[in-house]
Order: sequence, then structure tokens, then C-alpha cells
Amino acid sequence: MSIVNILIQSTLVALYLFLAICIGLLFMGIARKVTARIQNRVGPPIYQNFIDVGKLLAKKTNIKHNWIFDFAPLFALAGVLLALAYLPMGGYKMLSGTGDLILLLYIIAIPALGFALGSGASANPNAGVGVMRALTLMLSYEMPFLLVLLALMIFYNTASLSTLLEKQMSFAWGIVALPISALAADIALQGMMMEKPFDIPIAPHEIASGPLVEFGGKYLGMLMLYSAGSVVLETTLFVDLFLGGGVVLNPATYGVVAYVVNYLVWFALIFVVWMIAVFINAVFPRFRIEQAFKFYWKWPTVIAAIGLAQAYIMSVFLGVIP
Amino acid sequence: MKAIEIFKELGIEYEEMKVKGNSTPRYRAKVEPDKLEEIIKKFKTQGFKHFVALSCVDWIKEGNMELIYHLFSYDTLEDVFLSIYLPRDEPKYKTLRHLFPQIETYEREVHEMFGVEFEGNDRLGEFILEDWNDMPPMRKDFDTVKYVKEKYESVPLVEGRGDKQ
Amino acid sequence: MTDNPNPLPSIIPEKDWKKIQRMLSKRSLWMIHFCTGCGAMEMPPTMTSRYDMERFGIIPMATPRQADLLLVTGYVAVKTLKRIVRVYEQMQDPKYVISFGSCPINGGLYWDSYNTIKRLDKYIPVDLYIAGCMPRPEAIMDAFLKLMKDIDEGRADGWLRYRKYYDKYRANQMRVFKRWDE
Amino acid sequence: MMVQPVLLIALPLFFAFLLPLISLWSKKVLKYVVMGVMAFNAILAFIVLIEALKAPIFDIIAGFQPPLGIVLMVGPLGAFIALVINVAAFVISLYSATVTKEPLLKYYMLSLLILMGATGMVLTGDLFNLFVFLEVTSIAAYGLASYNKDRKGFEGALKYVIMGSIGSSFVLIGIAIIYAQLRTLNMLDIATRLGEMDPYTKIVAFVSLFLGFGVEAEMFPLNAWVPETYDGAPHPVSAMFASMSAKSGIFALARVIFTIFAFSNYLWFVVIMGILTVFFGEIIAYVQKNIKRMLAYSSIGQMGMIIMGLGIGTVLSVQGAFFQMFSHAMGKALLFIAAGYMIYAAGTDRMDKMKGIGRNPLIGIPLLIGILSIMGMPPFIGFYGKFYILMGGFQQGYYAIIALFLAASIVEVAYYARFIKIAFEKSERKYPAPNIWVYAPLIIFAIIIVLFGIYPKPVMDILSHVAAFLAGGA
Amino acid sequence: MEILGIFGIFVLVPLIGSVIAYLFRKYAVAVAAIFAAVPSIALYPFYDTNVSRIINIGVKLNLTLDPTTWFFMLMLDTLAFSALLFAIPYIKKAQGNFATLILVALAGANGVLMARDFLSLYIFWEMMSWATYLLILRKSGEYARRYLLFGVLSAYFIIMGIGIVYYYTGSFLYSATTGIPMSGWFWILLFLVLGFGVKMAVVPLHVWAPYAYCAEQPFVAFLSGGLSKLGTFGILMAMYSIAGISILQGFGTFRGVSLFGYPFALLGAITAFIGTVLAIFQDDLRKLLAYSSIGQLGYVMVGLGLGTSLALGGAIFHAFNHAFFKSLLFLGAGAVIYRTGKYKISEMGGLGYKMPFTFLFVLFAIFALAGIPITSGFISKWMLYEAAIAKKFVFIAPLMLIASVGAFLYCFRILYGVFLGQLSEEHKDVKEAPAPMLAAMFILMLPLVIFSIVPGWILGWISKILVSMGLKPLEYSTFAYYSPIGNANMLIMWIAFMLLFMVSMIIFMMKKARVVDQLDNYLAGEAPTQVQLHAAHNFYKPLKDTWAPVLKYSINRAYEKFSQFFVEGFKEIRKMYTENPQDYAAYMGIAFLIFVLVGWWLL
Repeated sequence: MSIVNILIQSTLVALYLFLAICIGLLFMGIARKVTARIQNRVGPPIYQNFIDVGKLLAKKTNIKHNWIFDFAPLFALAGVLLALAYLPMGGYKMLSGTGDLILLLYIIAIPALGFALGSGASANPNAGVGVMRALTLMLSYEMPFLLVLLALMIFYNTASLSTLLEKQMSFAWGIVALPISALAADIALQGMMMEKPFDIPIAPHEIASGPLVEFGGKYLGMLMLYSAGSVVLETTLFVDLFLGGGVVLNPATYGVVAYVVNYLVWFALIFVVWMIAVFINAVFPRFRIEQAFKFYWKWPTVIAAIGLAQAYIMSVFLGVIP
Repeated sequence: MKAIEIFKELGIEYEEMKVKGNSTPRYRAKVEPDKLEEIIKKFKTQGFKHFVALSCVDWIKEGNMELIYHLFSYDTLEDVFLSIYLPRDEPKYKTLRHLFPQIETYEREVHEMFGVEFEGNDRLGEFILEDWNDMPPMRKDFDTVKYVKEKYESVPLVEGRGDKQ
Repeated sequence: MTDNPNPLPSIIPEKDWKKIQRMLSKRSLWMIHFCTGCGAMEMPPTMTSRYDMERFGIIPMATPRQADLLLVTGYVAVKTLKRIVRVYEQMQDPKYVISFGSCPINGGLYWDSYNTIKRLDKYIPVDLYIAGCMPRPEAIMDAFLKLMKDIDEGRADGWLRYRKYYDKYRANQMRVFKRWDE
Repeated sequence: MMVQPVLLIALPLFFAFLLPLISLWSKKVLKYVVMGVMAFNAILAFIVLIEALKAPIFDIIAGFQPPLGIVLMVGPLGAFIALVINVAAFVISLYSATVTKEPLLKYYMLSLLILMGATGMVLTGDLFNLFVFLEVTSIAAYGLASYNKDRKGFEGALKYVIMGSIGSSFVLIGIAIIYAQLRTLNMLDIATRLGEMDPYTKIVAFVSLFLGFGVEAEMFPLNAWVPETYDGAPHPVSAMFASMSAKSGIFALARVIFTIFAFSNYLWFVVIMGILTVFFGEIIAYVQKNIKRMLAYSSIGQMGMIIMGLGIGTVLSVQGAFFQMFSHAMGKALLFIAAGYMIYAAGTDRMDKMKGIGRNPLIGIPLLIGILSIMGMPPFIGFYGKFYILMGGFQQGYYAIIALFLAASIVEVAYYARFIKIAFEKSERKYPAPNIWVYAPLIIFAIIIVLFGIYPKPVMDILSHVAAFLAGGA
Repeated sequence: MEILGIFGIFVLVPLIGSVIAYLFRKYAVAVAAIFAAVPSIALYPFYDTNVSRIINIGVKLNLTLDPTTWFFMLMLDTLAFSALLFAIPYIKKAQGNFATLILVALAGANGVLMARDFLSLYIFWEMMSWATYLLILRKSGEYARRYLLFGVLSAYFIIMGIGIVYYYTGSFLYSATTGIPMSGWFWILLFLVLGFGVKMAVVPLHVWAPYAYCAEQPFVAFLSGGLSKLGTFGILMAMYSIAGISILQGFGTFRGVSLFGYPFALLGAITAFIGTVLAIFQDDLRKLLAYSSIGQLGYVMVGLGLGTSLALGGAIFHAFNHAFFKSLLFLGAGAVIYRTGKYKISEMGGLGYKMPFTFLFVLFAIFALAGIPITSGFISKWMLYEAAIAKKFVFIAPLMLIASVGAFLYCFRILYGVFLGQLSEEHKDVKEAPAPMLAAMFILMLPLVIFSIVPGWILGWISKILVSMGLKPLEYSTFAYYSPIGNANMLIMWIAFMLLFMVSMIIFMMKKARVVDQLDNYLAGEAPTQVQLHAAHNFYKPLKDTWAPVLKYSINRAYEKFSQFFVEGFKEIRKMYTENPQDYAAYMGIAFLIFVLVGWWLL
């Protein structure tokens, strides 16, 4: 890898990451607009989130509790960007060649843990309760999600995302091969993105927006960038696993044009996945944390288990090797 | 048991109050302070289980405070007002919270607003009015307008945009 | 409360940067409504479909740290004033205050009550008063637009005044409270 | 310098009857005389052991040739057990200095006699002589057991008298049968001419001898006297029983099994008796409340293990059995002495009333070493015996029995750990400090346990002669 | 020290040290630390050697030092040294016997690692277990008693295993195990693995761990970090060095994994799940760490069970990581207990502000435990997952994955309950832990950092072990490691993380922030009075309510009922001794009769 090549690659990665954050903010704006239209009201312009982030970062005074409090924004943003770097967007495999799905699973945990640390250090009881709910929710939606990942890994017999994309290109999209797992994954996605029925940890009415209670100004601005990044992260994860990562034209044959086309297809796909989540979010009340836990460990786990069984049977007994 | 029979049994002269549009019968009786506890106990056993309110009236001209204990019976749907009169300058009476627990809250309020002392009720301190350092406000001799002028109007305005308009 | 200078690099000239900042905070006012008195009832209509204040980027936030617009809706009792001051101080600059109704202006219905303060302005800097014994949503929407214009023209500097005359405000407050830390 | 083994027996006998004269001269010097005699006897035993290692010594008393005369046949193992008994006796005699009950003269005479009897049983080569020394030991033991003259003492002694005399009578029957058939009483002689006996009467003779010495060796159906006797006897006496009379009994049993009736198809029955002894000993020890009874039942369990080791019959397991005799003598004597001090210090012999008695390091450390050695923990001597017996068991394929034994020893660990918990609990109760006569023997025993635990080579060399013993030798 | 060679350095030096340390009354622990340092330093010249020596102390002990022993000894000795270093200020009374017993335990542990015949293995195993028993006894007799019962149970399982080997081969040597039939091998391996499994606290036999880990924290760090690895070493030697792959495969294979190993892998996965779930609900800091230790050892058990080179490598690496991050956690907990004297998590709070270094060390240990990629904890977990998924095990993999997510929960409970949240009034003046404690913790943190950046070194050591056991070496380069279904490069990840961290640092540094006191907090306008606002009390209550029907059952109570049943039986048997001499005489008569009849029947 000559130095020049590295430079090009790194600038491309920087560009993709910046675009990802912008798309994330755009998507949050669209979500607010769509929710407003569902509630038959005008709703803010879709670039509203950019203004919000701008305002927050431009705040005159910022409140901080102690040096551990700074962990939250730093780890959150760095972690989500690192996770995005490992996710192929629109077929462009950034770092996913050098790391696989399990590494990604644990990198996604870095921002969550850093954020939990920061809010814990804010010494506010609401924050503590909020983080407890966030972790309980994580335990609940991880159960079906891990079974789904397992099904994919067993069926495609690989754990690295880049080869997974190629296999989906050559054989069949994940959603075609394992539809049941895709369904379970989508339900789990709702919990991962903390969209309404599952936005228990950041409930504004019960625990004054949970972990975010003491974050204001630049802290909240960076955490909004983090949540924008995580929106793109989770939707791209679903698209990469089940919808072939938006790879329509083979980049080897069409070169740069393929990358652009794949990018647009990828954008459309994550938009669709995001809209499903937003529609559910607009119409659902909020669960209690026990209900969420019971819910996730009952039906989605059963569905995911069936998907896993299907993957297991297909790959071991029927010998379907993608 | 009907309120009238209880009154006859205890030998208290009572007065029926006619209130337009209110169909449930209401009785009022003036009672000696030291006999009040017995009477309330009697009423309580005879069906008047619901203690509605304890209110206080400041008769500044006659120079006494009137404490009205308002009971209600679900069996006979009747209201009974038992009132006692205390001297106005330093009104003092014993607590009845052992009969009904909620009496304690009413006594605290009456103490804060009218300055009536209730021995035996240990929670008589600051209740609703935070940072209050004047005489109990509901007494008739408390002049609110003078108090307002002296406490709130006297606070100076802070210069800056506020005083231009 | 020292006034920390703006450490941004000077590529953007100072004046333009202030303009951008005002524009940003104008277009995304996050409000924390403190339901003190009877005015809180007017907030749901302004949020929901008929008037929809979210059009202007105004959404209700749960904690003062995240908010920069404090709505004092209705009469302010002495007890409530202590909470309002505490919430106001926990908000981060630049912050604005809108007070609803006639009671915070001159005591209104409770002009002679021993318990309510008569003029909110003496205790915390108010950027905008909305008269009326509970203004209707149209008046509130108009107030929001008026506040946004004030912010744009730099007139809504309540938070600067609070910081400049902090000791005067605190003295006024202590005349009403007996002690502060409780 | 050729030391006559008979001196080992003669010396205590001589001094036993000299003591009344010395007591006329002055009462206080008695205990030092006894200690001196026992020390000298231990040194003698050591010298005899050195010579016995080279070749078994035959010492004909008063000129009569075998098969008629009394002959002392001292093999390496016999000398080793004699040394163990004498060392234990000497150290316990230090502890007997704390006995203050009045007729001390009688106490010291009986302790010398029991030493003489036990050493005699171990060294003799003649069956009748063995019976005589068994009687001497038993009678001295009866006297010592009832020395306290209180209800528990008499009850224990009574039971011991009944069981002991029945046992001795069985031994007498056995000897009579053998003498009737073979006209000789010398063990080597019997071993060679066993073929001439009629098989059925041989069984009867073996069973009666086996049962007779079984009583002394605390075997399962015959050890009912052990708990009461040990409980009733004064503390140094129960230590003596555990280390001296039990050892001589088990050695006699070993001699009966291997030298006199060396036939192997009966051995598995001995193993079953051994495992039953272990099983009942450990289990009943768990439910005991009184410390001396618990130690007594635990000693039954250990003896059962030795019987099992003998019963298994391979070279390894018999080596283990002999090593276990050595470690049990040391360990159990230590524990009984410690128990004696605890009962004296706490005023009662119920274990749950002795909270925190072990916190004083002088008592605590030796107690811990003793218990760990009895449990069979490695760097202490208790381990090697137990390990070899188990490996011998596996060699013969007794899986189930070994598993049962391991289960029983888990129970043993359970009740010792419970005792340690009580002994080392924090409690504000103050206990009187032990005097020199208490912690000196404890420390000596602890040193022996640790020393031979870390470097068991000398004991291993002695035990390498077991093969000869098994073939009917000394 | 050529006279006794490896036996002298690694076993005699600690033993002699334990006696000498006892003489220095007050400075015993410091002296013991020096003696513990000798073996860990003397270890380096023995890298990649195969020295062996036979010592005859009456019984022959043959000891060798090969790469496997070297690897485990490196782990154990550094742990012992840092535990003792930590203990210097921690142990205030009776330092003498603490130092002695730790050194005896260390000598025993080194002996077990070097032993190449069953007799010396058993001797050192028992030495180590009674020394541990006495160390726990310093804290509480009841906990020690439960530990000893299970310690003895494990010892007797091992004796059964040794016995069967002896029955077939007649010798104790590891190498002399030829000609044992498969049925024999099954029982030998079953008993040995169960025996060593007790020390690794596999689920049905884990009941002693939560009690034993309530002893003094520096010792517990050595016990849970170091001595539980002896169990791992034992199973590793039993299954792969004594028996060897061919015999394991001889039991029949299920997709390349021996049928003997698979049930243990499943048991390990169940242990991981149960250990983690129980750890989430503990309020006592030590019990929480105990159950989490059981959970993490479950992972190691899975790796040992599966037996492929990746799984075994993962297991050994995870044992290494677990040794360091678990003892680091226990030392951190010890520092907190030393300063505040409290054990319950809900009673502490906000100590992170007052004890920043302890907080950083515990935080790093938590990252390693949770498996966050910036620590080496991730690599070992990654290898175990890849091994399980590559072999398509549909029951083991989900249990392990969910257990690792569960690990996040109790990790945060420790962090939030102890170090973050409200600092209560009484802990206002808590000072940072003293210097030796911080030094000890730093030593333990080093390997976790170094091997996360350069995993190649340690993967090299582990490959050497695997090759010596007859397995394929691992595929690795200095910065990356590969598996049949995926790979991971640590260097690229570290660089990417650093760059992105700088990006967020730039955004962060735009504006300065004003530090605010912890009581200047949004509590709906109320002034935060001194009432305990620490939200760590009964932290996972909703989760506990949902798990309540399952949590009702406790293995611990099952054991107690089981033993109570036996004690009743003992009381019945006791009635046999009827205190009545006539019965005893009757017994003798009956005995005589039976003996004679059996004798005649035998003829």
C-alpha cells in the first residue's frame, strides 16, 4: 500500500464518514417532518437538525461535571465513526476487509459504554436510571439480533462483511435467503435505534430524557452527531446484512460509475428501512422496560430461532453453500 | 342512625340548615369544647365515618375563633357541622388526629393561616407558605394591601431594558 | 460567572459569526415550559396540528440544560419563584424568558395577594411579556415570532443583563426568600 | 555394641516396680524419672531399629531353644513400630506432668507397664508371649482408663474390661487350637507348618485370633468400647491409648494375617471389615458434640483405613498401612493432647462452647498441622500412608470400596473443618495460656509431622522391607 | 541455584520464603513480595526451553519446564507478586501467616504446573488447596469450610483418575499412559476433568466460589485470577497432553470435535450464561465479581471442550486475559474496600472522582472483561466465537454471545455503583489508594494493553503450546489474526480509532466548559438535599422482576438440602452404638459366627 494510495483511501473514508453524518442528520429531519405530517401538522424544515446542531455547538456557556463527564461525547462520536468506518457503504469496503462482524459488534459497544460512563458521571439519578434502562433494553434486543447474526454467519459460512457482500451478490440477498431472520432483525432494529415503542431510556416525561439530562451545549451537539451516525450505522448494518449492501453494478466492471450508482441505491435502501422505523415510531406509545424485555425475549426470539434453524438446516443438511 | 336521633340522644340543640337545591339534610350544632371529642366519637360509631373538613372562622368583632368540624354519613347521606368557639387572642385546643388521621393536615393549615395552637400535634411548623415571617395571613387583622405594598412594591427595578418601557 | 471569550479561530469575522449564531439560535429555540399557573393549558394547542410551533424549530425539552427558552405561564407564587430561578440558572446562555398572562406583569388577578410576586421582571430578566388573562395560541405564536425578531436584532439580551446585574437580581430575590439553599 | 532387644521390655518393667521405692524418697521427682526412663527406652529402640534394618534379630531369653523357649524376633517393621510407640510414650509422658489427681505413683507405674506391654507385643516372636503382653497391656489400660474415679471413667473402663477380656479369651482359644494341632508357639514355626492343620479348625483358629486382636485394633463390630473409654479416661491416657495400645493391637493383627495365616482368599473379607470400620467411624464422628468422642470415632476411622490397607494385601498398600500407623500415632496423640488442654481451658468438652480457642498460635498452629495431617494433606505424614493405601486398592481393583472410602473421608473433612471453624472464630472469651507441659509435646509432635512429611525418605527406606514381612518374615 | 534447578527456584524458594517471611512480624508481606518476585524474574531465561529434573524426597517427583508450563507460570507468578505488592498496605493484622500461606500456595501452584507425574501433581495440588483454605479461614470459618469441602471433592476426583491410570499402567508418569483401553480412558478423563473443573467453578460445582471470593481482596485476586487457571492447566494437560488428540477423537467426533469434549463445551457455555445472569443481580461487590469470574471461566471451558486449535488457543488466551483483568478488578475492589470499608455497591458511589487512578485501572479491566477491542480481552473472545461459529454450533454460540452482552450489564453496575453517581457525605475525604496498590494494579494492566496492540507475541507463545500438544498452530501475524471465517487487524483499528478520536477532540475543544458541583443538578427545580440520590440501589430491578420465576431456584440451597438429608441419615446410624455393654458382647458373638461361616464357605 503506497503512501499515496493510503492518502487517497483515507480521504475517501473521511468523505464517506462526513456524508454519513450529514445523511444521518437529514434522516432525523425527515423523520420529524414525516411524524409531523402524520400528526396533521406542518412540521419543521428537513434541515432543522443541522440548525439544532449548529445552535448547540455555538452555545456560549457549557456545563461540565468532572473529567469523566467528557468521556461521553468523545467516545460516542469516535466510536460511531469507527463503527461506520468498518461498514461497507454502497459497496465501498472501507476497513471491513480488515475486521469482521464480531469486531463490529464490539466496536458498536464502545460508544454505548462511553456514553453510559459520561451520563453516569453526571451524578443525576435520572441519568443512572436511564442508563440502566438502556442496558436492559440492549440485553433484550441483542437476543434476537445475535441469533440473526448467527444464522447469517452459519448460512454464508463467513463472519467478514466484505465476503458477505460478495456472497450476497453471487448467491442471493440475505432477505431472499433468510426472510424470517430479516423480519426478526427488523424488529430488533427498532430497539437498537431506540425508536418509539422502545425509546424507554430517553423518555422525556418519565426520567427527564434519561442519560441526556445533564448534557447541554456542545455535549448535546456532539451526542446529536452520534445519534445521527448511529441512525446511518444501524440502517446500513441491516442493508449490508440483508439487502446486499446496495451493490447493484459490479465495481470491477464499471469502475467509479458503479460506486456512484451503488451509493445511490444504498441511500434509497437505507431510506426505506429508516422510513419503516419512523412510521412505527410515529404511531406507537412507549413500552415499560419490563414489557420491552418480555416482548423481545418472546416473539422476536422465537422468530429468530426459526430463522437460525432454517439457516442451520439449509447449510448443514441440504448442503446449500452460497 | 339518623343525625336527629343522635342529637336527641346527646341532648344537643341543633338547627336544620335549608340550602336551595341541595337535597341532603345538613345540621349545625354549637358544642362545648371539652365535650366535642365524645360527640365526634359517638357520631363516628353511628355511621358518620367520613370526616369532610375542619375549617376556622375569625369572628373579629365577637373576639373569638370558631372551629367547625364537618362530618358526613354514607348510610343516611347527612352532613353534620359541629362548631366550638375559642377566645381570639391566643386560641388553643387539643388535637383530635387520633380520631381521624386527616385532621392533622387540617390542623396544620388552620394553625398556619389562623394561628390556632393544637397541643399534641407535633407537625405544626412551616406548611404551605415558604419563607413566611409575618402573622398568620388569614386573620382579619392582617392587611394584605399594606403587606403587598411594603413587600413587593418596595422591591427596586433592575436597570437595563426593563425600565425604558 | 466570568464571561468566557469566544475562542473560535478568526477566519470568520467576529460580527458575522455573531450574526450566524443569532440566526441559529433564532431558528431552533428549544423551550422548557414551566407549568406554573393556568397558562400551561395554552401550550398543547400551540404544539399540535392547528398552530404547530415546531414549524419554527421550537420543541419542548425535558431539562433546562438542553433548553434555551423558559416559558413562565401564569401567576408566580413565592414558592414557585424559587424553582423558576433555580431552573433559569441551570439553563445555558444565550437563554430567553417569555412570561404569559397579566399576573407576572403586575400581579393581575392576585394584585393584593400576600403570596404572589407582582412583577416578574424584578427577579429574573424577562425578554417578552404576553398580556391577557391567559393569551390564546395566536398571541403565543405572535410572541414567538416577535422573540425571534428580537433575537435576530440582538435586543433579546436578558441573559446578558442577568449576568451583568446578577447581584442586583439576587438581592431582589433574597428580599422575597428567607433562605436559598432549601 | 549389640543391644539386647529384651532390654526394651526389661527396663520399663524394672523401673515400674522401682517407682514405689523412689516415691518413698520424694513424690515430685517421680515424673522426671518416668520421663527419663521413657526417653532412654526410645533411644534404645532407635539403636535396635538401626541393627534390625541390617538383619532380623533373634533374642532367645533364658536359653530355651525355639520352639519351646520365649524368643524375641525383631524385624525392621517391628522395631519401627516399637520406636514409634516409645517416642509417642515419651512425649505423652511430658504431658502427663499436668495430671494432678492424687495417687500419682499408681498412674506412673501403669503408664510404664502399658509401655512395656505394647513394646513387648510388637517385638515378640512367640504367640503365647504375644498373649501375655496383650494381657499386660490390657490390664494396665483398664487401670488407667478408670483413673479419674468418676462416673464416666468407671463406665468406660467397665466396657473396656468386658470387651477386652472377651477378646483375650478368644486369643487364648486360638492359641490353644494352634498348640493342640502344631505343638509349637513360635510364629515362624507356625507359619512354616501351617499345612498340617486341618483347614476348618485353621479357620476357627484364625478367626478367634483375628477377633481377639481386633478388639485391641478397634475393628468395626468390636470397637464399641472405644468412644466411652477414650472419653472417660484422663487426657494423657486417651493419647496413650490412641498411639500405643491401638498400634500394638493393629501390629499384632497384621502379624496374625500375614505371618501366621498368610492365605490370601480371606483378605477381601478383611478389606470389607476395614471399610465398614471407616464408614461407621467417620459417620458417627460427624454427629458427635463432645470433642474427645469425636476424636475417638475419628481414630476408629483411621484404624479402619489401616485394616483396609492390610486387607488389600499388595506391597504398596501394606507399606501405606504401616506409614499410616506412624502418622496416626503422631497425629492422634497431638490432637488428644490439644483436646485435653481445650477441655481444661474451656471448662467443658462440648465443642460448640469452645469458640476461638485456637486463636492462640501456640495451640492453633500445632492443632492445624495435626488436623491437616489426619485429613491426609500432602506435606504432612498423613498423606503418604493414605495415598499408598488408595493406590494399593486401585491395584487390586477395589474401585467401589475406594469410592466409598473417599466419600467417608469427605465426611471426615467436613467435621474437622467444622471444628476448625469453631476453634478459630473471633470471640472475646479469654482462655488461660497453656503451660510448658502442654505446648512442648504439641510442638514436638508438630515438628515430627512436618519434618517426616517434607522428607519421608528414611521412613520409606524402613518400609521397603515390607516385602519380606509379607512373605511371613519378621 | 543449580543444585536443585527448577525445583529449587520455583518451589523451594517460595517455601523457604514463607518460613522467613513469618519471622518478620510487621514487614512479612513485603518480604513475601520479594520472595514472590524471584520466580517471576527467574522465569525469563527459561523461555522456550524444556528443562526437566527428578527430585527424590522419599517419593520421586519429576518436574519439567516446557512452553506450556512457562506460559502458565508467567501468568501465575506475576499475579502472586502483584497481589503481595498490593497486600503490603492492605493487610493490617496477622501479616505473618498471610505471607506464609500465600507463598505456600504459590509453591504448590508452581509445583502443579511443573509436575509430570500424578503423585507430585496431587501433592502440590493439595498443598495449594489447604493453603487457600487457611487463607479463607482468616476471613470466616464457614466460607472456608465450604471451600475445603469442594477442594477435597476435587482432590478425590483426581485420586480416582490417578487410581485408574495406576490400575492400568502401574506407574504415575504422564508419559507412561500407553495401552489403556478406551473405556479406561473415558473414566480417567471424566474424573480428572471433573476434579479440575471444581477449581474452575463449572456450574454445578461452582457453589464454593462466591463464598471463597469474600476473603481478603489481594488473596482473592491471586485465587480467582491465578489458582483457577490451575484448573484450566489441569484439564488442558489431561485432555491434550496425557490423553492426546488421537484418544479424544477416539470417542467419536461430531463435526471434528471429540464427543468427549462437546458436552464440556456445552457445560461451559451454560456456566457462562448462568454466571453472568447471577452476577447482574448481586449487590455485594465481591459476590458480583465472583459470579462474573465463574461466567468468564465458562468461556475457557468452552474453548477447552471444543478442542480445535483456534478454540484451544482462544481458551488459553482467555485464561491469560481473565487472570489479569479479573485480578485487576479484585485489586481495584480491594482498594475501594480498603478506603471505604464498605462491601455493598449501593453504599458506595462517586468514588471515581476521589480515586481517579483506581477508577482508570478498574475501567480498563472492565473494558478487557467486556471484550472491547482496544484491550486484549477482545481477541480471546473473538477466537472462541470464531471457533464455535466456524463449527456451526447452534447451542454454544448464542449462549456465549448473550453472556458477553450480559457482561456489559454487570460491568456498568460496578462502574456506576462504585465510581460514578453521587458522592455521599461520608466519602467526602476519601483519598486515592496508596502507592504500592497502584503499582500492583499497573503491573496487571500492562499485558492487557501491550497484547491488544501487538497480539502477535502472545499468539506465538500459544501456538508453541498448541504445537507441543499436537495441534495445528494458529494463523497470525504481528498485528492481525485470522480464522477460517474471518480476520481482524488490531493495528489498523487502533490507528483509525486514534484518528477519529482526534477528530471528535477537535470538535470538543471548540468551546471551554465550566465545571459545576455535583449537587448543581436538574432535579425538577428542587434543591438537591443530602438525601442519598445514588441510583445504584437495586439497580436492575425491572430485570430482576422478569427473571424472578427463574431466580427462585438456587443450586446452593439444593446442596444444603442434599447434605441435610445425609446428616439425618448419620443420626440414625449413630443409634447403633447403644451404650450398653451387653449389646457389645452380643456383637462379638455374632461377629465370631459370621467370620467362621464366611471362612468355611470360602474353603
